Amino acid sequence: MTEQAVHAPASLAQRVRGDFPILAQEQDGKRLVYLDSAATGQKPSSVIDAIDSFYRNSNAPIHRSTYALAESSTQLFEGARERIAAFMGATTETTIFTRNATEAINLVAHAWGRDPRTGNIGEGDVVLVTEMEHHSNIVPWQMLCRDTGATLDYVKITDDGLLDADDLAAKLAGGNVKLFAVAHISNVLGTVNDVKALVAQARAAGATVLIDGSQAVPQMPVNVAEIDADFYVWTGHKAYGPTGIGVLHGRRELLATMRPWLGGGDMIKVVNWNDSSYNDLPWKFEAGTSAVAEAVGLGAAIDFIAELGSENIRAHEHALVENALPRLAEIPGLTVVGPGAEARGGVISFTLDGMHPHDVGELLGRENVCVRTGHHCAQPLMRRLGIPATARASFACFNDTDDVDALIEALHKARKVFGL
Amino acid sequence: MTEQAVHAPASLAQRVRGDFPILAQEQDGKRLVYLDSAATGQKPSSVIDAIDSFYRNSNAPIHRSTYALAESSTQLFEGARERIAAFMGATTETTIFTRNATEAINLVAHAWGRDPRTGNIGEGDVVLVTEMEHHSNIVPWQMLCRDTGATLDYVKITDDGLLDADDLAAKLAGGNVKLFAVAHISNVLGTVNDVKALVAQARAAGATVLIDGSQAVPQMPVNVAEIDADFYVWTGHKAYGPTGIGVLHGRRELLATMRPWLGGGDMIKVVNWNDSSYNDLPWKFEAGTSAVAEAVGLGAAIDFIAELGSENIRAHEHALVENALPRLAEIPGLTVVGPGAEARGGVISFTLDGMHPHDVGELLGRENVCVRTGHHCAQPLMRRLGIPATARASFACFNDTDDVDALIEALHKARKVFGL
Amino acid sequence: MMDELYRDYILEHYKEPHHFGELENPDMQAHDVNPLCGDELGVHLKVDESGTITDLAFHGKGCAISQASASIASEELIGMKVDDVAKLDADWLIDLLGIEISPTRRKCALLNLKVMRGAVTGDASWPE
Amino acid sequence: MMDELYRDYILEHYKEPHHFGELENPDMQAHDVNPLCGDELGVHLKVDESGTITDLAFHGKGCAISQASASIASEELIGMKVDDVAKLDADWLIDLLGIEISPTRRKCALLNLKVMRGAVTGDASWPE
Ligand SMILES: Cc1ncc(COP(=O)(O)O)c(C=O)c1O
Ligand SMILES: Cc1ncc(COP(=O)(O)O)c(C=O)c1O
Repeated sequence: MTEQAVHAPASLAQRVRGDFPILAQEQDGKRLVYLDSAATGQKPSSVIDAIDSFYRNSNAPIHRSTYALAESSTQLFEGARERIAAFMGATTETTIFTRNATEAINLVAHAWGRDPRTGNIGEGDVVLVTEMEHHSNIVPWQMLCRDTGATLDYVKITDDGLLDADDLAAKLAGGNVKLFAVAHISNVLGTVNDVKALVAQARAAGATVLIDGSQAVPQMPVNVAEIDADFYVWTGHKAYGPTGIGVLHGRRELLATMRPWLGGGDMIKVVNWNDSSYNDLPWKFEAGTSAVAEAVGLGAAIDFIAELGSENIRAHEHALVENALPRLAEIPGLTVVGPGAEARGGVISFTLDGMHPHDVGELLGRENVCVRTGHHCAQPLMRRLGIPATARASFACFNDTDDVDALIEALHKARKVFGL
Repeated sequence: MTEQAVHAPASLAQRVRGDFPILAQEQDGKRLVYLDSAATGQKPSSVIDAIDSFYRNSNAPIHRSTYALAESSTQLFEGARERIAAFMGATTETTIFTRNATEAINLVAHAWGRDPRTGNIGEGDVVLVTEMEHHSNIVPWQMLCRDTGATLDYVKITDDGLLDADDLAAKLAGGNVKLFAVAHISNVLGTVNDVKALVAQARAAGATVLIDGSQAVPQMPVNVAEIDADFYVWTGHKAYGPTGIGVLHGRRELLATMRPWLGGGDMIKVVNWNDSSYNDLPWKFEAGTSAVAEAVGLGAAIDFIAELGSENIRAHEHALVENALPRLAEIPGLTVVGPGAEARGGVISFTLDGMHPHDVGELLGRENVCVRTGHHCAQPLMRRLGIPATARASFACFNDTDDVDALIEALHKARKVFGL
Repeated sequence: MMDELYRDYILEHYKEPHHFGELENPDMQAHDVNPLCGDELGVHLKVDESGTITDLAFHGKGCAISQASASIASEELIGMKVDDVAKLDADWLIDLLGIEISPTRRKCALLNLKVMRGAVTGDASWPE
Repeated sequence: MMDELYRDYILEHYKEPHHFGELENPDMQAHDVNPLCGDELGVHLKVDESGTITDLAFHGKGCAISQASASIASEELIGMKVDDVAKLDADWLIDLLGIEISPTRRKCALLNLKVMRGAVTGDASWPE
């Protein structure tokens, strides 16, 4: 490990630790070692305060009212959309708020996948995902295939947790892949996929492409214009933002022709007795009262990331992974799944011989070391790996090598309890 | 007006005004007169603090992790569901969190309305709504009818804004009404419908019944077991709770046989390569990461309502309506739409000759009197009433007769600006 | 009483709008809605061979700002070339009105220009 | 080192579970999954004419708590009447285990009873 790799993490984490109120917590005198950011992120004060202040000072219905309070709430809401869109390399028109990444994917599966006018997906067509997908990027496609008669297929992964390029090429060559849906970063393996190249490759084969950026947006620079996917989805709560909000960025031409999926207030222009005309983008896809405070909070989260710099967060987490991987490998019976540090985001899943991940998680939890255990909403991947579950440590900007130390120490202690 | 009617409002409002931080705001020395609670409610400190404290002290992924922080977040989330279910006369299994009322209605339109196995709605069937519905209880049904070949029909209203009982009886007698969807309280007319009787009547005619309780839950006692509808929906942000959360209560047997609508994390048991088995109720209908902080906030909102007592809030707002109606009627050219005080919730919509509602709203806004203007997401109702828009004042527990005074005074002033 | 927004001439145009109504056999026309408030506005145009607007009538329902704006604009638009109308931007109209418009009311003021441009170009987007 | 949850006998049952495996031609059987963690458990039963469980085997993968719980319970269940098994509740099993179970781990401990009851009654709900 280089000097740099040791120092970089410490400095970023030192700078930001104080921004996260929850990190001040102790349990039996042990500081909180939060290594579960891939499941849900912690929130900096600026995000919590933005929500708090919205409700205290600016809460009012958006878009429609003529009094000052309502103008300020509208500006806070649409202003957040503007900053989020700009940060992501998107436009406000193509930046649609959803409840979470899951809902964004379902939106595409319904409004794009089930449109009877276009028949985008039908019998004989293939929806292609990968063996490393999260359930949220599998189950909506299973349902779409069930309802349309299309076939769901999975791009294989290699034994070191990378997409199998040959298998992908072969499947695209079939010529009937209508949609390719793939994670930007795997939430279990940590694999960072080269989505820009994947988009180009799949598009050349005639497929529409959806990228699941749930893990990527908090971890690395993402520019949706450069990636150029048809749909790019992500979720607020993993990106230092609040629960209850996610984002769908779509290609403008697609969104413009897609029919709305949810009906209700705000997404219409004129409601006649028997039909309606629909509002402009992005509101056409935002039915009912929006998650206003959540959008304001997500705007603050994006400000937070932008201030730190996504590339600095990426470098920081990368250094932590480089620090942790060899030290974990030294623990007897511990096996890390997924690729080496070069191709990996801030996520490390592992198994420990003689201990079920649940028991690992429980014993680590007693040391106030918070890791995730289980199938991580990726049962097909678990089946592919031939294991029921893993334990997973994942990093954020506020983690430092002390956290890695605590993880290693807690793992040794856990093994002792089990007499290993 | 009786003595009681004057004093009751003052006392409840006095007790709670201090609980609402936003009411401390002034604009040019004028206190905030918030008369737009039917559009979105203001939040008491207890709700804002519950959200704030969740993010500061308890934020962690729910349901699945083995460390203490995650146990506490799970308990806060499911504990909120328990209190909400109990308050509403429902069970936790039949209390499903959605983004808002709109999404809850769309859930029913998709998971119940479009299930190809049951063919609940098909050609020749009628989906019956009423002329007083909000777009959120119209547009999802328009889309369902478009996709299934069913017919959308509207129960007429009488000139004083009540459901036309003869028309309803005639339409139900047709024998092909498969679904009847109706508001508990109209957001424009203020009409309080006797939903318990409507449910019994429609069920006897063979219809499944959905009640849109968006306006009712914040305003009056609601017990879904007593009302006994098949589906009862409401929305958090109007019930003193946060944005980004709504609730669907469903009849257990219906929910149990309905297929999930959104696919993703949390709503599954086993994900195979080509299909999945689904989780138990209520989680089967909650795909992806839940709006956790929002549920916690909504739990606090329900605690707030429960502490005041829904029947006291109802009496309080009723007294304000009784105070306001005759005074508004004295303003030249002012016409109130909707029924008399007996059949009305805390909502008063009106028009003013010679002034468009937008201009009324703008001029009232300058006096820091916040009312809604426009079609209130009820364009079909506007068409029925033969007007393009109304201004609407709506009450909450914190309003008092000073607020009514301010409204009346601001209306006089607005008329002067227009030389009326 | 003098109001910063509802100036006398605005209210006069609102109460007695110029060129309000419909034209028979218009050469161009368009109709649109402000989705935020439901206000509607339609416009009918007569255009001669040189592309000059020779007559105009608008109709619909709306607030004082939208009606006065349509009335005031119509005076300027008659006699203009349709090609020039296509190039008009939001500032042109806001300047013409001579009042401060808040962000919420901006669409009220601009609805008639949106519809006008829709009539002459087919582009129904909001003027910037 | 003595742990409040992972007591010696729990770990012994985990490492060498009793009655682990499958039975040929079982008279009753069931299989279920803990949706929260994906752990699986199946059970096979031999039942004689009097309705008494004469043999039992369980199989699946899971954590120490779920495996030890199944192992410990199996000792008690053999020799019981199926009618009595149908009446067993969560407390019976938790008491039998003799350890404090946190809310999150409760389902780990109860999964085998859920599956057992499923096998004898067809009711796959969680024991209360
Ligand atoms: C009667 C009624 N139904 C439904 C809704 C929709 O609620 P939401 O926008 O929160 O989904 C509203 C309010 O907007 C309403 O007043
Ligand atoms: C890769 C990936 N995709 C999708 C999701 C779903 O995100 P959400 O549950 O917020 O919709 C997650 C996290 O849960 C994830 O890690």
